[in-house]
Amino acid sequence: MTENTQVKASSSASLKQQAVGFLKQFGFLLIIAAVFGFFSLYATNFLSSSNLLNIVEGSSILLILALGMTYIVALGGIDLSVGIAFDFGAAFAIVALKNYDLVWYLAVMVGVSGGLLVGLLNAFLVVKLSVSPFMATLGTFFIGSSVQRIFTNGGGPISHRGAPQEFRDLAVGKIAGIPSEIVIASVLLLVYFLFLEKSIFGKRIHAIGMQREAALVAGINVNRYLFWGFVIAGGTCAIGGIIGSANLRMFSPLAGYSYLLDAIAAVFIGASLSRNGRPSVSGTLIGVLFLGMIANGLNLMGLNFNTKDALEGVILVVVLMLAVYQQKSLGKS
Amino acid sequence: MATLNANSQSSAFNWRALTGYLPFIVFILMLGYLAVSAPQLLTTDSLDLILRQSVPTVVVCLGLAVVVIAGGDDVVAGGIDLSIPAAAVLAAAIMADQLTNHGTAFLPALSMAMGAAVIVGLVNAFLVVKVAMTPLLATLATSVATVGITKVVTSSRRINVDHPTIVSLRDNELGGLSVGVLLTLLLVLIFYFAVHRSKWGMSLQAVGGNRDAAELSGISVNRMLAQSFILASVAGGLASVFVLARGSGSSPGSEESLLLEMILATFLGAAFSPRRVVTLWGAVLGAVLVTALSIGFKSIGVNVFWTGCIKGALILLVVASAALATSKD
Amino acid sequence: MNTFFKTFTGIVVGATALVASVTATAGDHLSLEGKKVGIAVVGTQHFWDREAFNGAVDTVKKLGGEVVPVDGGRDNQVHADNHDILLTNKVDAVISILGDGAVEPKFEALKNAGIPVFTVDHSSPHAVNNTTSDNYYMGTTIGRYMADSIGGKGRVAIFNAFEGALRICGIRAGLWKYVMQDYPGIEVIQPELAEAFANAPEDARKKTLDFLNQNPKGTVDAIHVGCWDQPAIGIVQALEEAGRTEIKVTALDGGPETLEIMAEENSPFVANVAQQPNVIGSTAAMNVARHFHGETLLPQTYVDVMPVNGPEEAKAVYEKLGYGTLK
Amino acid sequence: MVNELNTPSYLQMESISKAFPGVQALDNASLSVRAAEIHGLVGENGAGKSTIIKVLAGVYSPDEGSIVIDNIEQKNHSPASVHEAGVRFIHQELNLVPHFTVAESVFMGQEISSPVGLRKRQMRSRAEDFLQQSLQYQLSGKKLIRDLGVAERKLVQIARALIDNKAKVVVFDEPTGPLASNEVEQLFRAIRGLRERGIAIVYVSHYLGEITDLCDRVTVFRNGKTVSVLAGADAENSQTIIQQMVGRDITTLYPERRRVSEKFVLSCAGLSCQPYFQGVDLNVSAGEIVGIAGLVGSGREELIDVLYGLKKATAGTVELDGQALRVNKPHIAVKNGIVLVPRDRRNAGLVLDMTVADNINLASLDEVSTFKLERKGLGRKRATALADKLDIRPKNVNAVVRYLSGGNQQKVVLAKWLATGSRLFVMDEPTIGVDIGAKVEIYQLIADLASGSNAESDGAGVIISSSDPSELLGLCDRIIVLLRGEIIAVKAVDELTLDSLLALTTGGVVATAGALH
Repeated sequence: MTENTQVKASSSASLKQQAVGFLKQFGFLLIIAAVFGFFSLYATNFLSSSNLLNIVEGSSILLILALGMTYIVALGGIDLSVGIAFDFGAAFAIVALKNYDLVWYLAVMVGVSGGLLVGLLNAFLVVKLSVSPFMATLGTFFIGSSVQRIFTNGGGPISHRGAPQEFRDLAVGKIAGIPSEIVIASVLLLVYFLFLEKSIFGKRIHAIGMQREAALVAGINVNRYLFWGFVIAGGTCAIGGIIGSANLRMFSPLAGYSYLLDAIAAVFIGASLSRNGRPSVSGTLIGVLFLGMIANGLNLMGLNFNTKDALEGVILVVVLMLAVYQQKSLGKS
Repeated sequence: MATLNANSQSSAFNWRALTGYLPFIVFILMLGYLAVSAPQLLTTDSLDLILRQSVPTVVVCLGLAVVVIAGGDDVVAGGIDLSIPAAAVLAAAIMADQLTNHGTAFLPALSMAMGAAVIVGLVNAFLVVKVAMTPLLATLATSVATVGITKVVTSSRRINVDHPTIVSLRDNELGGLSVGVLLTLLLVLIFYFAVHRSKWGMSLQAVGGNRDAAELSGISVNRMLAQSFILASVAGGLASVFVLARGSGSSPGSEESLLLEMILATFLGAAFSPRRVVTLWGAVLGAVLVTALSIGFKSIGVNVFWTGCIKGALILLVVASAALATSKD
Repeated sequence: MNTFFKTFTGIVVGATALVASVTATAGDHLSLEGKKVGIAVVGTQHFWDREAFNGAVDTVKKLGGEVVPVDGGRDNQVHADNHDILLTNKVDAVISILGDGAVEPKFEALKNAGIPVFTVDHSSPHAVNNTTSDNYYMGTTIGRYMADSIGGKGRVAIFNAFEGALRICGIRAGLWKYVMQDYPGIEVIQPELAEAFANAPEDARKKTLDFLNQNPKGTVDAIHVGCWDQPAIGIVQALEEAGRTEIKVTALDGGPETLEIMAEENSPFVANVAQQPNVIGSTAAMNVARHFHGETLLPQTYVDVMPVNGPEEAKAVYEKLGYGTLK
Repeated sequence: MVNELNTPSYLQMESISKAFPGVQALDNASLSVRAAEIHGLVGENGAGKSTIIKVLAGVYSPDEGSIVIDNIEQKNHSPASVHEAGVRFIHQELNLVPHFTVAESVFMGQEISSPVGLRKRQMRSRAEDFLQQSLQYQLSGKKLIRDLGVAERKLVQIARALIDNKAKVVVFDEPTGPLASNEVEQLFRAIRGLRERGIAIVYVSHYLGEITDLCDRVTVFRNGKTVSVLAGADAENSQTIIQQMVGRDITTLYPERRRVSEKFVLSCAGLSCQPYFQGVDLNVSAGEIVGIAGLVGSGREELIDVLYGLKKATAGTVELDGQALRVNKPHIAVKNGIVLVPRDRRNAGLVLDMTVADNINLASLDEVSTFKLERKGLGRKRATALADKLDIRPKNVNAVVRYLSGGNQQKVVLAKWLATGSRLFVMDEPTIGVDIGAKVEIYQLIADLASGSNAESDGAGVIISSSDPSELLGLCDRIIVLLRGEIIAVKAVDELTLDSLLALTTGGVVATAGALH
């Protein structure tokens, strides 16, 4: 459709069509608003500032993992091993502290390198062996889970109550009065925002994800971007794992798995919010907060936990459906 | 670039063909090793055990194979259905609940269970065909929702089932083979007939093989895709009977291991097919062999923590060798 | 052994010494020489399962037996199926640790094949004997300790996702509630909370934070975990984060991580009942040997539990159970 | 085979007109084909051949005109009714499922089945028989498509179209593109066999040699009109056909010639990429525009891919500005100043869902950034400047490229590379799908590139690969002709005429073979 016909069409559109257009464009935001309104009315205490802060703080780790996932989805792939990178980050950091008595910041670095290791394996499989990201990261997931169980002799947690205060503060401390979890997640959010949305690397990454062949012909070193994408995403998820371990002062094997579906959902909800259906850092943030809001709201409503799980699942299907539908119909017009 | 994948006659071709057989060779070697180190594996008891334990996986694999055959085997862009195990477990929960807690007769209970499973399939078909969601995302979401609904049905409790039909499926034998295995064999034959021996099946394969070509041959691609998801959910529903028989009841959470086994077996099966594509036989064989491996490793006392490693490495071996065998340069 | 006897052996240390001495002397005349013993465990993620499994494996080996171990990876179905492997492997006896109803037909098949089954924490009509902790005692003791810790009155919350799913949890949580009936001043907050199995500490932490939010300072006096203690790690964390450490925490099992938390100064985690999973596994193994030795076994063997009240007892039990020393 | 001149037409398309926004694709065109006739359809790119084929197929409905098949006027013309009427299409693309067997492919969508399932054996023997008897080719029905050669796949395609014995008209759209010469012969035997069976055949091809060899009559299209229907000796004379095809003044379309420097920008020796082409020597001087002519399958496309690092060379050397260079990835090419305007613009040339500005800046992002952060304003300004210079419409660099016309899309591709100031521009079909107005602008841009008014003072080298001979003649200084993987001629443009170039690229008919020296 050319510009001209579009202009004509919209100028002659009836009020009803305009309403439909409005719904298509902002439908999802309306849903968020409606859900928010619903919880404000029916979930006790939902609107209290401490609860809202709770939602934000409780979403920090998921946000960090979802950022890594955003990166990979922006590149046109998917990462089923974010949870493994999370676990490795936690395990490496806790073991470095407990068994090797490392200073906390070195332990953090060791933890991050655990995630980088997971990312490296993915990168190798995807770039060198041309395995599809889904299959590669599924394989990494199997192997990573197994390694954790071997290492912990079956999956026992590694607890380190004596972790240094600085390390604990990564999760429970405050920086300038703000919970450090939120600060770290915000810093990463900002870095990712600048990197994926504002930098020339981000532009190239999106170009690869949209049309790999065109990116290749435009002289972008696609393989290098894929490689570093997986590595950096692995490192990012490990930061999530480190915070998680600092929170509880322990490493619980396979804990990262529980973030996988939420991370995928958050990224795709976010992607459906953008005009062209692309994953974006801001969209992911909205997706994460939306999921956090639903989990928290349903918790506060005091529903039976089985009902709650079912509702969360059904809401996920409906929301994804509406989001994808909205994005597809926007794309068509 | 967009050049035809012309038949390359170079010497590298044979090597690549060999790469394609690598997973198969590794598999045979592993099984051979197991047979030598645990001779009891070759007894009829063990073989019967392998068949009986692989039954639920085999049935869900039938469903996944249909979806992959119709959608193409690119996991992200092509066909995949992650919700089959969840549908199977939901159906099993409904049937267990009806049989044990409400005293419903077998057939009505089965139809309720099947109905629930097919609804999952319909939702998938709607999301993929009408909303144009990628199958991966759509079925991931329905799978999460289905698991949640299962929890409501069962209140996260195990429900024991001692209904005679289910018990006989588990315990009775006919001509030396368990009734469950025989029924599964029948099911495999029906699916085989539908997918590989009928016009409908050829259309299904054509859609997965080359969507444009199928459309040009007058096949309605969307209808075939929708039908594949519905058929997959039927397989899921049927699998519930075997899930119940195997577990003597329904347990919450059993979908997870079923899911991983299903994906592993189905895509592993592609490595066994002479055409290197996902087929019903391949998926069934894959399911049986994966079970055989699991049992074999346990029998020789390999630490169970290693099984994930072995499975992961197997998946990667299969897909990497397939990717290398088909890569152009 | 019976529950009454158990309740009388209130002195923890004494009980442990007793069991320990039984273990030592029993080993002298018992033997599993030339016997192949299959040991099926539902999973080994949880320390309890792992310890019980290790206890059984070590003891069978010590008694000269050969072990065929199978692990269900925390999947009850796989766990049940694993018994088939033991059957085809023609083991001489099976020790089955935990599991749900799916194992019953497998036990029956084993019994029919002449293979005796010894269970751990799972009563079955097809088993020769079940070795277990005294779950009745655990449920009532922790109820009393919790009530005492808040002076017999107040509002308490319970994490209780598995009461209906697992028999042992039904006993523990049910008896806790039974004890609560005698404290009219205690109100159990409804709805009950539900913990997740996977990533339990982190999950419990989030849920506790949400819960605290809804129940402001002064309205909650204690939080109890109905059947185990992994979630308590997250609960304590949440209380510390929210500055609500006046709320008392109680739980069951006495894993090393939770004992460590209890031993800390001013810990809100005040009471626990520790099991001896290793001794349980070991006892099950010895029961197998006793069976082959021709002894008659009672259907249930109860292994002592150790109530833990306060930091000092936590340190003592930690050491007693062989987890090391806490400062 | 005797062809009565007054045999009634079996397929009759009369006064067909079809307009697309801005283009009159067909203007009162007609095509009539008799039974038992091989009827050639020729014309330059954009003459309307493919449009009329699509009208016949029912894909496009004509604005005006009538279609009569076997004396029945086609009223509700649709793909299904066309199929029902017995018209079959052998598409240029091999629309087959790689992992299907020959028998399965032949019977795809029309399987023979009984209550007990597919009659696989019957289908196999019928497919084998059909290939044997009607197409004179022996092929096992059990073989997989992906193990077949291109010619064999073509035969399978034909068999699929004809197996139901209801075909009355068969349309071949460029069937020999990827075939080797012996394979072409094989295909011709099959097509002549169809004629024996009384089927009307429409044969569309760029290879004039084939047209004169094979066809009984030839319809020539030009600018959407039917200009002539040749028969007898005329249909066997490629000179006559070429005369009819051209016939428009092309000189004013093209820019002035430029000064060509002595310095080689690019110099290749013995460049090979088996099995597509071998032993290619190619020099391009600064300021020079070198054309590469050759039909589909001549190795032209693959040569471009190798120059740009999309395919790996199997032998030979490449020097850029006198420096040896191994280009095995596109980013290496771009880094060294070699850029590509790809033939597949929509897949490889542009990121369709990005804006004009983003596409223009994509290859030179470093220049619109500070500390690697994109400066949107600067990027827009830079893109706007280029867009203005190239007159890209709409005049809004925030427009999404997907919705631009072909010509404007191509200008965006050019603008992207202009922004990099590169040394060697490789252009593959630079004006494909571009209307005549934009064509002229693009030609001027290419000339500017070479003369250096846009790039370095020295001027860049340009390589143009094109299937449009008049474009090559109008634009280039020198033309290299590829035929089936080898250079058969390197000529200055003054030494060539449209006729001789056509003759060279099409493999020459006897009459023009003399031009080959």
